[in-house]
Amino acid sequence: MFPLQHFLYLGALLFSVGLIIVITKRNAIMVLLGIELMLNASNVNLVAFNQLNPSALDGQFFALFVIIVAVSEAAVGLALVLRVYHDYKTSVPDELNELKD
Amino acid sequence: MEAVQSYQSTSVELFLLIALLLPLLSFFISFIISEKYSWSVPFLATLLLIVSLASSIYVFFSIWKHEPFAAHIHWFVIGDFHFTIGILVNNISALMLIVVTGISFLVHLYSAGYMVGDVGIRRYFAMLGFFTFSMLGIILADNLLLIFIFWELVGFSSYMLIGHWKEKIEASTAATKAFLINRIGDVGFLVGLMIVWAYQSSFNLIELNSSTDILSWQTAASLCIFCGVMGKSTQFPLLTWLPDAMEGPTPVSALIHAATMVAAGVFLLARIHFIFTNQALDVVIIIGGITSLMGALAALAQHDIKKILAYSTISQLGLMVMAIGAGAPEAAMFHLFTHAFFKAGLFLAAGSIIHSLHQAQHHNNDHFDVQDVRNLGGLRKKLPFTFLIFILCGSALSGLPFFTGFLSKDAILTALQFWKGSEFSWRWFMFANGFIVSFVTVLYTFRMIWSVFMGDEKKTINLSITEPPLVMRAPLAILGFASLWFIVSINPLDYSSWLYTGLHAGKHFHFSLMPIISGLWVMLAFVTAYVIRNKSLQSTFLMNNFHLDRVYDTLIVKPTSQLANLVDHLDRKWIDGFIHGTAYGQVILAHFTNWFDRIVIDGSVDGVAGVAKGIGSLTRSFQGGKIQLYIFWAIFAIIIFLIWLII
Amino acid sequence: MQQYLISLLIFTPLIAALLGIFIPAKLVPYFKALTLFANILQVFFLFQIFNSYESNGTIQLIEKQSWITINMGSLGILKAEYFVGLDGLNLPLVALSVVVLLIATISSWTIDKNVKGYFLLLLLLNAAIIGSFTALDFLLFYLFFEFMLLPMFFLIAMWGGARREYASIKFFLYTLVGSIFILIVMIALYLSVSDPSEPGRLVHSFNMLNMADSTRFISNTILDPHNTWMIGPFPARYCAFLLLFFGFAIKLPMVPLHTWLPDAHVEAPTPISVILAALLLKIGGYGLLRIAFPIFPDAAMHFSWFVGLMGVISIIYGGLNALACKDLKRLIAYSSISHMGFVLLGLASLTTEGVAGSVYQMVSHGIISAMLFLIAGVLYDRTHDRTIENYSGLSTKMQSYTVIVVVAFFGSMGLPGFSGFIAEIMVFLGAFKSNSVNGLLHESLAIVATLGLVLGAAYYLWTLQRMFFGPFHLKGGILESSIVDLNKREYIMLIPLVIAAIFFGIIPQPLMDIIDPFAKHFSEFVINSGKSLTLNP
Amino acid sequence: MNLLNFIFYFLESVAALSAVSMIFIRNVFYGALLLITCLIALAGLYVLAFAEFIAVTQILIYAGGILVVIIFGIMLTSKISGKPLVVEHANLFSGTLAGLSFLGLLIYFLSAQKFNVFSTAKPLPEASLHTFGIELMSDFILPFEIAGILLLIALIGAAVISSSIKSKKV
Amino acid sequence: MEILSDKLELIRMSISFFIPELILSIGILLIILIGLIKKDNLTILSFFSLGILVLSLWFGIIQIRQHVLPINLFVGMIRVDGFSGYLKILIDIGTLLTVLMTWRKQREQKHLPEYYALILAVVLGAHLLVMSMNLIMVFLSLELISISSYLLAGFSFSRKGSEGSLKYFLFGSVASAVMLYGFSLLYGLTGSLDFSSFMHHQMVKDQPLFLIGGFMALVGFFYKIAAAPLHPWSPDVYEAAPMPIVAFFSVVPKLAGIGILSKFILTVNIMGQSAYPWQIIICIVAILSLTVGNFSALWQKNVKRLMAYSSIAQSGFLLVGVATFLPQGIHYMLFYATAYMIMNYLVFIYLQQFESCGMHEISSFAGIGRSQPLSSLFLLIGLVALIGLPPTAGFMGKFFIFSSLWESYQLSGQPILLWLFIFGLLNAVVSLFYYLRIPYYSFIKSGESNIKTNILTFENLLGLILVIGVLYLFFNPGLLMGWINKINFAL
Repeated sequence: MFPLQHFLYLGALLFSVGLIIVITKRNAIMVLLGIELMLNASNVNLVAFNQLNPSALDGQFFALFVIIVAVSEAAVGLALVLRVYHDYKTSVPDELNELKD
Repeated sequence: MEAVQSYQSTSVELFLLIALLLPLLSFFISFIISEKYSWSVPFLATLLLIVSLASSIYVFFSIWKHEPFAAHIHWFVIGDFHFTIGILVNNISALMLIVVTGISFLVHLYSAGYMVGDVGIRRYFAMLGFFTFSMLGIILADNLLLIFIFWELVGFSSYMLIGHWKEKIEASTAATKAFLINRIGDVGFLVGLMIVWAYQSSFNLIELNSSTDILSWQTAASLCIFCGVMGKSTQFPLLTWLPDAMEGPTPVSALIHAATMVAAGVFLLARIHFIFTNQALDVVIIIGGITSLMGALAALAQHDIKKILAYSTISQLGLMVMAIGAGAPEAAMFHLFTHAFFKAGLFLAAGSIIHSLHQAQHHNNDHFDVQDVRNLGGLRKKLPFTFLIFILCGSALSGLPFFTGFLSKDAILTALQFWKGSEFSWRWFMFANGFIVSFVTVLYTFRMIWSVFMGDEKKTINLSITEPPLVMRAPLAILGFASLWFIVSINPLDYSSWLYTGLHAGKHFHFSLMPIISGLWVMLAFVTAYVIRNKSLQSTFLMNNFHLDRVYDTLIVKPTSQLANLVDHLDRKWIDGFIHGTAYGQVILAHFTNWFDRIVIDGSVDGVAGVAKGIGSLTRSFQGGKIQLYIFWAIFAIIIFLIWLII
Repeated sequence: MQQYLISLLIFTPLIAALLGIFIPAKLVPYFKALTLFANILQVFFLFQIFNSYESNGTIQLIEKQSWITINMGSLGILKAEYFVGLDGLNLPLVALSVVVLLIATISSWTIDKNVKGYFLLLLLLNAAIIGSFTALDFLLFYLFFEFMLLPMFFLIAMWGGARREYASIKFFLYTLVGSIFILIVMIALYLSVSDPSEPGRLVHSFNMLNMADSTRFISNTILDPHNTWMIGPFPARYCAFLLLFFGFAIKLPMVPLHTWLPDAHVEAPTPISVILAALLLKIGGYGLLRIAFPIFPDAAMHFSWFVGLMGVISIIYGGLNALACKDLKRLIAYSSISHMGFVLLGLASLTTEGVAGSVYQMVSHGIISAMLFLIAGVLYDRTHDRTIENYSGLSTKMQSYTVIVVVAFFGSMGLPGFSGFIAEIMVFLGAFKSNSVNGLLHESLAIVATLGLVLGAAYYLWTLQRMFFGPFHLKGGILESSIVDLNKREYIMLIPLVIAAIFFGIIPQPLMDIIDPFAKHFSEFVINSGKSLTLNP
Repeated sequence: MNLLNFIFYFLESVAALSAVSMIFIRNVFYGALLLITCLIALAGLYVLAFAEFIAVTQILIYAGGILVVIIFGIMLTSKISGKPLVVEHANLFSGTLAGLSFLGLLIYFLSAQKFNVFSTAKPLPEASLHTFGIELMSDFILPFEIAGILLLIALIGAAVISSSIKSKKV
Repeated sequence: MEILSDKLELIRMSISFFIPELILSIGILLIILIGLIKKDNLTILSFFSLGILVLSLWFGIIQIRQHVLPINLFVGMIRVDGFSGYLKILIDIGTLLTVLMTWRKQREQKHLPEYYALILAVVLGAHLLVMSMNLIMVFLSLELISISSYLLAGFSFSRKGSEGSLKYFLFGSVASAVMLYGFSLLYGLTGSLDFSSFMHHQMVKDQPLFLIGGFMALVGFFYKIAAAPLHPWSPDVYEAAPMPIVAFFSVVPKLAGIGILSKFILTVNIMGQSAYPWQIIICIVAILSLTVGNFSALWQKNVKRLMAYSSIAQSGFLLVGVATFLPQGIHYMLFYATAYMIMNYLVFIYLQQFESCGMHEISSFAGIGRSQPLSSLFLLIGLVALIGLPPTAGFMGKFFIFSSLWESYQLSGQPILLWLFIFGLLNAVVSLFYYLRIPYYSFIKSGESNIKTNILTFENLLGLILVIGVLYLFFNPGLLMGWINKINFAL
């Protein structure tokens, strides 16, 4: 068994990197990738934590469902990006500002 | 005051009520009667007043030198305290009853002639009736609260009557001023009431009188009530309204601003004399002294015939107040009585001059100020009757022997003489003041009569002037007659007659030299006046007067004052200025508070609204439409939260 | 019918409003008739009430129906009732309301814009006013209290003058803040008291009488007088009292929480100004007398100097402001502020005279201010201009009007013979006496307050002088032909008020008979229980 | 164990490096490829953590599914505009601040945390898949079904959203 | 494998308590099928989705009437209890109203079958969310709601629609990723996904990571109920979405979110033994939401954005009920939720009606008080209820919530509760400004409006029912509170 903390550090790193990407990248698809990273960060955690209680597979199942959700999100997200691209001719989220105060 | 025992006397009660309520009835009738029948108002009102006068006379004779009459009914109850409406008639009030109904009757009669053709005649008589009622209320009321109520009501009727010619801006201004200054005094009166209530829980004069020991609150209470007197009886410093009040119809000036209402203060002081402590009386006499001197001096400098009389009234009231302060309410009441008649006579006589001249002007289409003595002169030929009355009443005012004024002034001077004590003290100045005032009184009275009736005719020379009608002459005659000495005392040199003994049952002070001294003094003044008359003809009189006033001013009022001015000017510039100043100050303050209201309070409300909007614009500034910034702010908030939570 | 009189009083206008919904908006006269009919019915019920009322210091004609009962589990039972009754405090105010509302309806005869909406709102307002005066259940009171806001808001905002929107929003805002303060305390209060109606169970009721009984507080609750719960550095009960005080003081209105009033008055249509001044302001005073003081007697005693001081400030400040006003209605509005200061002063004295004067002042001011606003309305109806400077010498053209104005002005400045005098003198006597009786107010307060009388005289007389006396002329493009004297309808509105103002000034006994037992009981109760609570915390 | 350790750290550093470099690259396409690298490395780590099934799913679904879709997306969105695939950075400071503070916070507390071991029983590799299946159909039947509905909805939704593009084009 | 068969038996038995959700799931499938077959018959679609909702509601009511005790279903994945049952009923009613609102403009709504399917999917997710006892279920059902919502937000098929949709998606994904990370930490600390078992893990109660995980999990819920600081998506999304969807968003996901939030917060609080100030967190979030919602709304000109901020503020009020940490507070929160649902729909029904006349901006409402008095009046009542003035349900709801808050303050003495109490109530004053702007324009401002007056419309009928509801809940809250009180809120 590998040190649990290392998995967790990796998870934290992925999470933070995902966050940075989400906030900084001026491209919707890139943001999507960041979100995927963040989801995977949780997966790393879940799988790692599952090692603490190997008799049950809760964590792994959770990870599985997270992957499924990630798929759906990616599908929906891409569809939305395409739609926005069609409407606005851009995929830069910042440039979508018809809706604002 | 005497020990009081109330007894049931139905006839006295009945006649009292008649005397009291008929003027009120007159008020209602005059008020309600339709425009068409307005000619009947003077008759009805005068008729009612005759009946009232008759009842008063009956009451007077039943009460005078008998037991006082007292009766009351419950008015309302609060907690354990009963507020009552009651009547207390003793000698003082019985005398006042006569004075008020009598002069009121005469003025009604006179007004029937004087006010003929006036559009507001119904209102005029209504308010006269209401005034009489209120005045009687003050006289008869048995408790301070009731007195205060009528006190304010006479102020109200005075307001209405001064402003009777409402189209005249001066009249309405004067009315407002009169009421306001009175209100200031009344506020003091009210505070006095509060003090009395707080310590005695009763307003009843009899109950208040029953506690013999001097209590600490009495000084404060009596001084506060004296504030009311200052307002009503035009004492320094609340005296400026009275000259202005001369804008009202002249009969009103006679009734209200000479004979009765302004004397109500003196009456009140006499009635509640028992409350006053020695300290309070000292204040009273000082105020009275100042007032009398200022009034007298100011009267010297006037040109308007009614204003001369007004200042004279102020001066005489000051004398009465001095008498009160000297512990001689009976002397004050005595002078009040005599003054009421001769001053009313003077006013009505002045009114008849004005009336006649106005009518003459009306015929000739000539317009000049008929009240300005400089425009008049030599009228003794054209108005002999009026001249006679003027002489009679003026002599009484001057205090010439064989006139009532001499007796009553003697009483006051005697009282002052005893009050001042044998040791020299500030009191001596007051005593001297009495003499000075009586001296000056002669001067201005003489000057007035001289310039109106003697000499050559000036602007009136082309006018065909006739004596006023009989309804106006009759009251004049009565009043002129009432200025003679035998009305009050058989002995023309001894004031302690039937009237004086009725006012003061105990031992009288007598200073046998006083009639002689005062007689001589008056004669001296008379001579002086005559001498000065010549100077005045050389038109330096006014200037001399200025110098004289300046001397008095530096001696008495403000030694350090370098501004040598007429007392008249002093009056206007300083006191009026002060009152105006406070009025302006008030208005400025009012504008300031208004501004404060709008800018600061509203502003702070708007400011709160602004802050709300500010918060709103802050909270929505995160809402710029950029989704990544949204995410950042949300994450940022989460981090802040986490850091705060953990650390 | 006897036992449902109050309900009849409250629900008559509601039923009328309900009926009115189904009348088509075109039938304008029907709405007027309907409202008038409801008002007259109310007058009839009022007579019945006076018939069966006995002045003995108790609450009478009580109606009690359970309204909301909710089991709150461990917190006990929440119980709100339909609980109404009348005593010496609210009977005069209810009577005043009925009369003023009737007059307001008559005064509304000239409304021609959206008549249906107007009269329906007026009826709703009517019910809310009567309801808040009679409710003895806090929640019920609060319901009516807040329910006044919306009709009032719309009545000002839809039928008002030029700046009506600003004024109505301001009115709404201020009053809502006040009512939120009250709500805060109401929530805290009902959770702190228990009702003995169901022994063995913890019942939280909104019964105001119950709240005023210090033994009913559940021990260790925040507002329990025997508990010294502090909110910050202040005792919780003091905070609660102050919240209530400010809540009602906004309504009163007390300086410096008053600025909604001049605006609301200036912009509101005449009948609404009348109702606002004559009735709505009284609810502030009523709330203090009914709720704030009896429920927190200890805090009331502790803060009475403050209450009195604020009263005096209101008196002086309102008077000064009135002096500076150029608009007739604004002037009257400020005079209202000044006069309502007397209510505070009298109340703060906690003497029988002061409290009786306070209640008397509410009634008296109700009568006189109604008159004053009607007067302003009469002029406004004719010329659509209320600027004082634009008029001069009106008395020559409008003689009867001038007579009424003089009566109203002098009544308002507290001339003896008018009801205001009795009220004010009682307040003064009470306030001055307070120091020697219970030591709550310093004498100087009463003395300073007397300046209000001078100011009152000053601004009224100055107005009279400027507008009514002097030579007749008009400015500001007012047509001379528009200046005509009072008509019959205006007489009908004004004369009863004139008579009432004079009647209660000369013969105070009938009203005092009703108020007195209350005032006596109130002042004794607050002083006694306040003292006992302060002595044994 | 040494080898395994090496593999573990290797995979970990690959995942970490590829993730971090995603921040710095400016081409979306490379970003997608880096993500694949990262995900595959993660799959390897999952194997080491006894989660073979997850590892397989990860590769199949992510590498095989999602990323293909994403790359399609990249192609589609870049084709029309004709712009290069360069991605600018916005909010660089704030984003970095947020990410790094999160990272610091998490690392700090993760390192300080002692995790409890709840059961020491070793999983049986051969029975794992079997158990997985059974649990999926018993304990996790509801999530399983819901996941199905979720996918269906996502599918339909994505279809509707993209179909509207066509309909608009025509 | 006895255990397995036991489990299967349990699962089989669970089905009978799962009928509403089953109906919804089948409904989703069927409606897609119907949409494929009968694409043009829109009325059938609406009818069908109505039918499904009515059935679901019916069984939901039966369920809540029959089962007073909580029952765990699907091996502890979800639990049927009174609390969730009640929220499910509210959710169903809300959706019903949404469908009715859609019905009025079904011709304008493109892709109606998918639209209804997505709505039903949200309802299903909401049902599951409020019943969830397991983090997996929470995550899945939340995502079900979210993904369907992302799609629904774009159903106006306009530029703005797609923009709002994408923004919603991006924000929501990040929020759920954060939540998921929190879940993973919680799982690691407790070794269990069943969050009701957290309270058996006493040792975690004072560990900072537990706080971090718990808070990150809460972020997801805050996002779902649009509570500050996770609110910025909502104005943009609301502005972009069709009106029925806006109404739907402001009620259904919010109720589901607040349901799971109140369950979750009580478990992480571990019966008050947690070392961390969960109560204060909720209080602060409530205060923030009230502030942001009310104050930002002051500036709005667009009706939908206004209502978005309003719903943020209303989340704050709902959170006040949760912040009491008392069972009674939760009950009152349910009462307020009911009232909120009714008044919110009342407002939205009329906003939709007026929107169809081309009124998007507040200023365009000028003068409709004259031309459409009844509608404006009902709208006014709805807005007054949202302000929380008597005599409306909104007042009673706030009154109850703040009562329990006071009680909570009395019990705990936490000053923040007092601040929340005062601040929350005073917020009504702020809200007055913007809520009254619509009636202000419609009644007071005069404006051109040439809309024909028709009193007997479907909206007015629906509105009347809701108005009666709003008033009834004020005058007799005892009835509803009686039902709510029967709910045994315990974990």
